[in-house]
Amino acid sequence: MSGPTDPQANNATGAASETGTGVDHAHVRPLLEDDGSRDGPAILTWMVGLLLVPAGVLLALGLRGAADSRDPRIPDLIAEHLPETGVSNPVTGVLLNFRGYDTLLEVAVLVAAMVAVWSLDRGQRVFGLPAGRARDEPVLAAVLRLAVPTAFLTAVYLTWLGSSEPAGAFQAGALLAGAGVLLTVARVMRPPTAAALPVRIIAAGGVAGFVVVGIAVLPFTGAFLAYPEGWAYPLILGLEAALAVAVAVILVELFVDVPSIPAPDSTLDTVDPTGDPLGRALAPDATPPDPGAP
Amino acid sequence: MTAFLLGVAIFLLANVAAGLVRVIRGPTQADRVVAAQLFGTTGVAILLVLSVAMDARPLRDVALIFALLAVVISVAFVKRGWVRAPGQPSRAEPSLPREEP
Amino acid sequence: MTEPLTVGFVLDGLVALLLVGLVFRLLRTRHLFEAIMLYVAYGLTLALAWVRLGAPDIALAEAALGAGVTGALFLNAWHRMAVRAGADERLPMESDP
Amino acid sequence: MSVELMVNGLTVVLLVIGCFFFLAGTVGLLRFPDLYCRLHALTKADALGLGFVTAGVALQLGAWHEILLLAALWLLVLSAAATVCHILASEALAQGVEPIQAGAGRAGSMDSEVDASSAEDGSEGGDGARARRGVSP
Repeated sequence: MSGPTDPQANNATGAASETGTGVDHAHVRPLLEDDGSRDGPAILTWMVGLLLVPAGVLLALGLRGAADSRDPRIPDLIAEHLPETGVSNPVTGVLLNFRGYDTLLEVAVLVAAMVAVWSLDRGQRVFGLPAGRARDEPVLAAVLRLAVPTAFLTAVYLTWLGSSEPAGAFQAGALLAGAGVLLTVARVMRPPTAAALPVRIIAAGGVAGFVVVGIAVLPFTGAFLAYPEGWAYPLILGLEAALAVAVAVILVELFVDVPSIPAPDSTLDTVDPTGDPLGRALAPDATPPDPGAP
Repeated sequence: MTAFLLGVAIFLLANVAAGLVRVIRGPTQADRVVAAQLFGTTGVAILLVLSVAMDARPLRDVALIFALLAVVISVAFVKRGWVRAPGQPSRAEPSLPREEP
Repeated sequence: MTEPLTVGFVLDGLVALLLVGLVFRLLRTRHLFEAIMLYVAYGLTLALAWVRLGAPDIALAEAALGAGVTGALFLNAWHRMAVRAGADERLPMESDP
Repeated sequence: MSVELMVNGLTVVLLVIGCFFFLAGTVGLLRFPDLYCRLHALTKADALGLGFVTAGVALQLGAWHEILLLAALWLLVLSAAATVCHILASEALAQGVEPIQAGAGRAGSMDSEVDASSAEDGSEGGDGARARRGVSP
């Protein structure tokens, strides 16, 4: 609808320099203004859309081919061996028994993501305020008292349900994480960062549990993650519980550990439109960009 | 009965699709959040109706998750996302009087 | 599943149309806040699509992640960008020891 | 046989009433002039509509623990909707979003925020007019 020489963007910049907010951010500002009238260049969207059509057709053809070439014995094989997995939900049976490696690596990826976000931490915390602020908002506090215990109960239920019906540890973990995010933004809870030892222990608990169980069953069955007969159900349930808690803690940490907001006049983290934003931000003695510079 | 229940689900989904116009048109951020909230409530209704129509009990678990988490976005928005974008009237200075073109 | 074929087909078609329409608007808009809200709506619609495909466990995960965690993460990032661009900072900050 | 027919009929009636309230909520969301009115339409009408839908669905289930779960679900949505309405409205008021008041000369304003910003930078008259056209076709 509007090109790069957007009169509104220029106008907003002028307004900002009048109010004295300082740094020129004309490239960010149009994205944040709240009139919803600016659309991206239409031609780009249409090009992307047109590119996606053949991709979709190819995908559909591929799926069709895959459906034709799929080994018809697999569903029967799973159904036949399902009693050995210790659970009656085939998805859980495949994920935690037949293909435990997959799940182990999935959780490892989540832990790696948490470490990556944590490494961006610059010592300032977004959610650093003391807890207890929700008392200022009795209505919000009341609904939290209702919703958060319900979410916790539902998460336990989903974890347990995963052995027999469609549900499981990841779903429960995501739900717990939602409750944790709610508590965090409502400032009831002051979540520790990933630097805290308990957080690290719990987050690693999912992977560690998998590895420990996998090695512990080695003497009995001779294979990594091959559960001994009769032990499959309790082992899977325990692993699921550890997974749920680990996923929840990791997801909340992803929310908590995002690099915090710089103070508006901070030289750290100031985007310099003319230079490399990253290099600028990391340089310890970077000078603030001159607002008057072109 | 099943056809009727599915018809109800179609009606509710069309309702949501119409409500999404508010997300696109705004004009304030809060209006967009309210429209997203509509999706939470109506989604619960759709899932409940579908759980009977498709005879699938797990859908009621999905509805429970919708209900529990519908509030997260709104609270996160009020507590976290609602910043005054540059150029918007501020708390201190009330919005300018409207001028008819 | 003993539902009449045509009514179910209309419902599935509506879900699919809604998904495509949401994605189209998501790609077209340059308004970030609108995009975040559309993404949340997209996650919920996708959960409905998984339900119709008979995968309620994936619908559970999609609803919990799309509606709860990812939307809040994006709002967080949006807040950060807005503050950087000079909007009012509403939350006082505190440095970690 | 007759009991089943009655239960089904009651379900149909409850679901139709629920659909009506959902429709009312959506119409309010689209047509009401400002944020406060829209919040009112959405959180009240939709919660009530969900109540009717829940009752209709509960009739079809019959097992008491399922009905208990549905009742808890509705109460949860009800309290969540009320809370969301409250915190959004109070925060909007604190942020200076002005409610439209009857007889204050703003009755025609469908998109007060757009109009306010258009008065500020003077370049949005076209978009504001387009939005208004969209509201009242």
